[in-house]
Amino acid sequence: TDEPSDTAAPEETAAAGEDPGAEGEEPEEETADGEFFVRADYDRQLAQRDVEPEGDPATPWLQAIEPEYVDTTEYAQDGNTLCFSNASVSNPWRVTGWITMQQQVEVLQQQGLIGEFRVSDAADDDNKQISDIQAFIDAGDCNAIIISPSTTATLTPAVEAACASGVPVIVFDRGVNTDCMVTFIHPIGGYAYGADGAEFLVENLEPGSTVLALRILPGVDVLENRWAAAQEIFADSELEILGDEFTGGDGAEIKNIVTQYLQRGEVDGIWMDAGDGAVAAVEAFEDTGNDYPVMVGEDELSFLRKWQETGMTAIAPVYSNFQWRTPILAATMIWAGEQVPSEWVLPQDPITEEDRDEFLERNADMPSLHYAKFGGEDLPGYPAAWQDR
Amino acid sequence: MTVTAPRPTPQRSAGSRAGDLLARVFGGGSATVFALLIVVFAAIFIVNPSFAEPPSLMAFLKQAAPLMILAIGQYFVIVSGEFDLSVGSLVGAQVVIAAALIDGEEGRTVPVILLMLGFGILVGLVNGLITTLLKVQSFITTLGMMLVLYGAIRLWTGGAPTGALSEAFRQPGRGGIDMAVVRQLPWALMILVGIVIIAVAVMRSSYGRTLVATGDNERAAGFSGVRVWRVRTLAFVISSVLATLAAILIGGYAGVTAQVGQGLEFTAITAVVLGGVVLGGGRGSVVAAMAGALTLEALFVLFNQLELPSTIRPAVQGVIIIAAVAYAARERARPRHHQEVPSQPQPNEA
Amino acid sequence: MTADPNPSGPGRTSTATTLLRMSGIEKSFLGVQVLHGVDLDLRAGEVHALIGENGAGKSTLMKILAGVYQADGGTVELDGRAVRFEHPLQAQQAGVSTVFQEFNLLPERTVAENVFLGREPRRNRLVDAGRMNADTAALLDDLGLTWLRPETRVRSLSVAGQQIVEIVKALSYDARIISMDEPTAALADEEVELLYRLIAKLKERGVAILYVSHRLKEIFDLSDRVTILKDGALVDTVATADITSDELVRKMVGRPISSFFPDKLPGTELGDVRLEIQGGGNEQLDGIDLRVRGGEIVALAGLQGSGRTEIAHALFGVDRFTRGTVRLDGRPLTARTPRQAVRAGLALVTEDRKGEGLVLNQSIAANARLVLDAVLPRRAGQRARKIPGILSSLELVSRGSSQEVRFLSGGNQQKVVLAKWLATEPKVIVLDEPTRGIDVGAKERVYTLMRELSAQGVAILMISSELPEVLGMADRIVVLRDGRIAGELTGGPGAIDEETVMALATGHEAEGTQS
Amino acid sequence: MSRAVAVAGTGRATRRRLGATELVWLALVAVAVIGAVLVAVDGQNLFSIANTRDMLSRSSLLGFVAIGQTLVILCRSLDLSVGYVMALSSLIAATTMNGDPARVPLAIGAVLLVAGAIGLCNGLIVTVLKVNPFIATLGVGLIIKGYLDTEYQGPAGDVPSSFQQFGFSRIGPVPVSTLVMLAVAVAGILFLRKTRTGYHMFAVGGSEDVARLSGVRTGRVLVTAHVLCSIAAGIAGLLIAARFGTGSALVYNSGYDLESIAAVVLGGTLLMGGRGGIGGTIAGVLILAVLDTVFNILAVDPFFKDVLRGTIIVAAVAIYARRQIDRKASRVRFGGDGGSGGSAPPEPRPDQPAPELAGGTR
Ligand SMILES: Nc1ncnc2c1ncn2[C@@H]1O[C@H](COP(=O)(O)OP(=O)(O)OP(=O)(O)O)[C@@H](O)[C@H]1O
Ligand SMILES: Nc1ncnc2c1ncn2[C@@H]1O[C@H](COP(=O)(O)OP(=O)(O)OP(=O)(O)O)[C@@H](O)[C@H]1O
Ligand SMILES: [Mg+2]
Ligand SMILES: [Mg+2]
Repeated sequence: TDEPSDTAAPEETAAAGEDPGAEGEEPEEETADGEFFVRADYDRQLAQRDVEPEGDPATPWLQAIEPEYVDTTEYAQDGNTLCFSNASVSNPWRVTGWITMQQQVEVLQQQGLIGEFRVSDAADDDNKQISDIQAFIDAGDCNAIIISPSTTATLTPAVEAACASGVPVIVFDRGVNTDCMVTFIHPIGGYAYGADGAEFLVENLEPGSTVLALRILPGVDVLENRWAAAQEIFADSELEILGDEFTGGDGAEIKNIVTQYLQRGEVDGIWMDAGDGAVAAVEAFEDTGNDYPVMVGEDELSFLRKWQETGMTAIAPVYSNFQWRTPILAATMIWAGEQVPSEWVLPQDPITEEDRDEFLERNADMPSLHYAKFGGEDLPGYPAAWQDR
Repeated sequence: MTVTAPRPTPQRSAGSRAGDLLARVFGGGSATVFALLIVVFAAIFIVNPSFAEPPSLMAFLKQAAPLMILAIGQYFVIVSGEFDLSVGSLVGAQVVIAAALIDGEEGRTVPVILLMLGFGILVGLVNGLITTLLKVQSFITTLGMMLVLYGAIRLWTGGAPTGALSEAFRQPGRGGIDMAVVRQLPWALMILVGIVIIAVAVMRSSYGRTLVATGDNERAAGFSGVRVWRVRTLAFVISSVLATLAAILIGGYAGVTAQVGQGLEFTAITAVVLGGVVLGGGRGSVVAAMAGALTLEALFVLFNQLELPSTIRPAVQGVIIIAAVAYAARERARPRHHQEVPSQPQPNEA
Repeated sequence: MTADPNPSGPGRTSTATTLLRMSGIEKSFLGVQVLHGVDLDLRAGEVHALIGENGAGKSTLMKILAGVYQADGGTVELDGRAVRFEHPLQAQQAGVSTVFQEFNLLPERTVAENVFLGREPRRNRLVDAGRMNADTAALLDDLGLTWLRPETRVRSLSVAGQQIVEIVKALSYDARIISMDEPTAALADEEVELLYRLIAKLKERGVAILYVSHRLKEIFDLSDRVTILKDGALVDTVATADITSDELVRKMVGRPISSFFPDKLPGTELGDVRLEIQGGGNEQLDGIDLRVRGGEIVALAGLQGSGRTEIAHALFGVDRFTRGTVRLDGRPLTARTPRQAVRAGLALVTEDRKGEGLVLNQSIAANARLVLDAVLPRRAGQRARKIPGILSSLELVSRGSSQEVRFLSGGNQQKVVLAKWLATEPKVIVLDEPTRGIDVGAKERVYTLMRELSAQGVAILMISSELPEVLGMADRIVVLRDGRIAGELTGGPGAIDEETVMALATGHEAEGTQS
Repeated sequence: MSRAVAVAGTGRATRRRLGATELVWLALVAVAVIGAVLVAVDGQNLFSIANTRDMLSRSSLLGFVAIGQTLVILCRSLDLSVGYVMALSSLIAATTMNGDPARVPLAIGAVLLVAGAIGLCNGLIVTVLKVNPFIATLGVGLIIKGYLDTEYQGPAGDVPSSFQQFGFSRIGPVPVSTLVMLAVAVAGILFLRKTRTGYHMFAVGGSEDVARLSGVRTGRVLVTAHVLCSIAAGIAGLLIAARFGTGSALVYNSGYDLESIAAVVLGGTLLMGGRGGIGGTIAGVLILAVLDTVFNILAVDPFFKDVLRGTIIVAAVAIYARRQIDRKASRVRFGGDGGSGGSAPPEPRPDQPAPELAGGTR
């Protein structure tokens, strides 16, 4: 049952045009712009930012942008064992989401909609996640499998094997190169995220200003897409990109690098592919006695607080953390035979100076490594579950 | 070398002592690191003369201090013939502990720092006692400790750090005394200097001598009355305590992030070896180990100044480390250093 | 008990073919020249002794022959053809095999695996373990070593057993030249005899043997010619029959050694009992009763493995007595670590200098003050001031106290060990094989030191496998056998003969106890 | 003759010795039994076909790496570059195949060649340049990392389904990859027990000087071990490509370097070299796999797993060390060697060309 098939043939995905395109698309679709830049996806994501999502804005995790609903009656069933293969909980964003997900599960368990919730965590090891998924398939008693893949391309065969087992499969966050799953849930995506920050820098900096790009790791598709989009936008601007540096997301490393750049010359803006350690970057300016840069952070509270405190010019792009609730809800919908979007694109709005204070106020009691748009305020565990992790 | 006519061993003059010290610091495999350090600094100054300005140097030393402190701690363990792979995890754990327990409240700073020191001592004791009493190779002991700390801390905090550091906690790593010329004399630098002085003094004390002897030949040391288990365990405790101090500086310098400390153990060991300290114990000086750390940090700065693409930096770093260690190994095998020692009486006069 | 009469017989064939000729060999280490143009030739069927003080360069010369080191100058000719061995393998292939001074066995491997290391027999390109064991067994049987089994792990053998494996290994090469660097250093007389027999057999086969030993008796027993080295230079090569032992020593040391064992110093008195063991015992020892007075030298004699070192270790807290009591100056002593023993006033010069005595990569100074640093850290600095004096009184030859001890010769290394213990001003000093592998000059210095110490009232317990030394130095000899005291011989130097001691040690004759 | 007995030794040490390898397999059985009981309490069966498969397939990847690592550790070296070699190999395999089944042999050849070349570099740096293996392989790993980061911005290449079979198909409950791993293990065991080079690896690890003085070309042996180790890591890379369907640079973050060393040591091979073997390593790998599966079934928190793993590895090695303490090291000959256990893997060569010094010190 677990025979691998060749990864989705290029024609299929390419022909499907706008819908199955996820971040980290087939290499065949690659353009001259680089391995991680697919213009069609880029254009689509940028456009999706302006599309009004369907659904109630009060529950953004149930909203969908341009959904194409698929029929799920074939999966309707009474069984309610939910299996979740998690890539890891190795960073604060994932931890926040994971708590939200558990809270959501608890609610549904109390309602009797979900029975057992079985989780395996691959600790960022692709091979382990493949084994984990395999173990779910082999166990044979999962009524749905949720997968948060650790890497797009590498998990594809395993996801295909899961689909082939006949169980409804839900993929969220990072994608895979197949559309065999019932639904693929994700916020608009990396291009949009990267573009939000880059456009902000272009708008707020004088032509000729200098920008330093700080990145976490090379080779992670979600992150590479963000950078690809930023590069695309910077290329059309008159900003000077001083360099792009890998920091491992380590605050000390970030501060070292920024300090060294400041020591070499002026830095007017900072673009980051993820907000981890954004505060450390800002502090480097403070400690060396430089003016604050125009800053691209993330909706992590430490950054929002620093931003408010210093009053610098900044934006916090958001990679919607509330997406961790959606797959759970999707599973119950599928079991009930309700329609779900085949590609469930969730809204993803950056936090700007206007709504920053509102988010800060709402999350005033939350720890600093919490994400403002975590979307779990209505869950019964709020706020304690997120506060004392 | 051997002569039959008796000749007394000469008394050591003060000058010969100084000579000995110089020889010990710069001799053997350690010369390489000082040469490399000078070359790297020269290169940085050429690429970017403004780096030589005092404020820049101070900023550099501030960021280099934690690794240098870690290297000093690692030196104690390595020279005694062991490894400490747990320091990276320990640094991470300590920062997370600090953030979680202080939780932004200034008043808790000092008690929490004391608690962290206690925790550091405990970790060192466990490492040391498992290695010496249970006879588990330290590579494995500290590898286990690395896993345990990594897991336990995340288990405790649910995966990502929680809480926040206080301003006071951040001072040692971030702040300093504002003054002319250097702009700011970092606390980190002063702490570093203090630690170096203490470390040099310790290495010259009876404890330091027995430590090196233990690393050189554990059996002979034991037969000479050295309590090998105690000496080694203390080395692990020193390493853990210094890792704790490094954690205080790193946490102070950059705040909490989930990744803090990751991979520092390898960097620290590399630094120590780069300093000409021999893995397996018994050879090398603490000053050279520290110089190894400084060189490594300077190398990172140089890469940045040269605008080397960041992806290629590990490769260059790898080449330089291998080359430097290979060169030092050759140097050690060469006669020069054993004869250059000043004030050595010439052999064979009869 | 003496060994067989000279196995080579009187008629020495000086006309035999010259197998090997080394001429003008030069070698430097770290800029220090240790061989100055040494010449040496070996003839088929001869035993050629090589003697010289510690550090004279004997082992170095041998290692050049074995391909371990490469000469800086000079030539080596084998069968008239110039050869240059870059790797021990090449020497072996050319028919040169070597018993090295240092032990060369793998403890975790079996006897057979050690003997055939590097040339394991193969069938179909795979190692044939069965044949390897069979061949080893055949070899052992052939040599009359039936008690040694090929499958035994070397680690479980006694020291003497290991040394024998090493010799067997060298013999197994079917070599034309076998060089042996102090093969008897760890052997007792009985095994030495075995070696004599083996050497006789080899001679018959026309094998040339290069033999290094510090035991003059062996030189005269075995060798046909003897080459003397001094300070890395050739002094002379003579037929052994044409030289007396006094002459030999003079050539070796450069000065006559009048009386090898110094007399007691005037004023040496027997004091109170300083060390007393009553009924001491543990896994390897039983019923050990021993008393050493201040100013007295008591020797522990016995065969290899008879438990002498074990007594020293048990006293010193390396091992333990599980039964019995130990008193030092009347106070009970239960040392569970060397540190406690040192604190009580005990010192132990171990038999394994490099493994247990010295930290080789450290300086002379660091080694000499190691015990002070370890045991008396507070007073270490003050006490260490005496060390240079002690070192110079021991006539240490070095290039300054910052020299690393690994660059010293054996004798000088031993002096550093002695200095380290003297610095603690011990009440009782245990000397385990204090002259093992050191040259006559250094030996004499050690003997003198022992006399000086006893004149100061120090109690000395000496362990030695060299009977002449035991007889020459001890006031009393306690003979051990299988971990028990076999007898005690009193009478002081000159009053006891070797036969009595050996009889007790081997248990072959009636009891000769005189205590 | 009583004398002979004395010379032959007391025989104390030869009594009641259970081989290290047997002990590890016993430990495996114990872990499996305890695991099965815990799982049974949870109402499941650890040895169900699905779970057995899971355990076996989890073991194969680490198995390859650990087999290679065993060889270098036996030689008293170690290899910290295996993770990078795996990543590079997976990329070379996937990009060379590029979806074309016909290119599979070419890709396998390319991987083995490149991996072997890296091993050669490791070996030569250690033997010729006399760089401590810890630093040498760490450095080579960094160099490969630099290349990977620069050259590949993410997964690349495409593995045809025929080759993906290597990662996914099974014969009965046993995954093919596990069978291949076991075959490699058997080959490795035969190599160590039946070839001269294998014998010499124990000798080099036991004492390089002894080996050299006995006529062993120690450099070649060590280089061979490194080459074989890298090739084993290369095979692991192939398996990754088969399982991922593509090559992935990020594999180097998964910690296979330290984990493989842990597995080898857990398998009873002495970190100081000279004793141990692949049989034990396989048991070590299986122990880790059983633990993993049990933890998974019992849904143990992933971080708690780390804590348990760390504890178990240290505890196991402490138990092995216990067994060695009472076997006192031969006093004279082997000085501080072996049984003392406490010291770290020393650099395999003294810096001085002074073999005589090494006799008793380590
Ligand atoms: N590898 C080495 N490095 C440096 N010096 C060495 C080395 N090997 C030997 N020496 C020195 O060379 C000299 C000759 O040593 P060698 O071992 O040949 O003497 P020996 O005659 O065998 O002495 P012994 O009787 O003590 O065995 C000594 O001074 C020794 O310290
Ligand atoms: N490493 C060892 N392992 C096992 N048994 C040993 C070991 N060393 C010594 N023994 C045994 O302990 C007993 C006492 O040995 P010990 O070494 O004390 O004798 P010794 O008379 O001092 O001989 P040596 O001349 O070798 O010092 C002997 O039976 C010996 O075989
Ligand atoms: Mg010698
Ligand atoms: Mg003895």
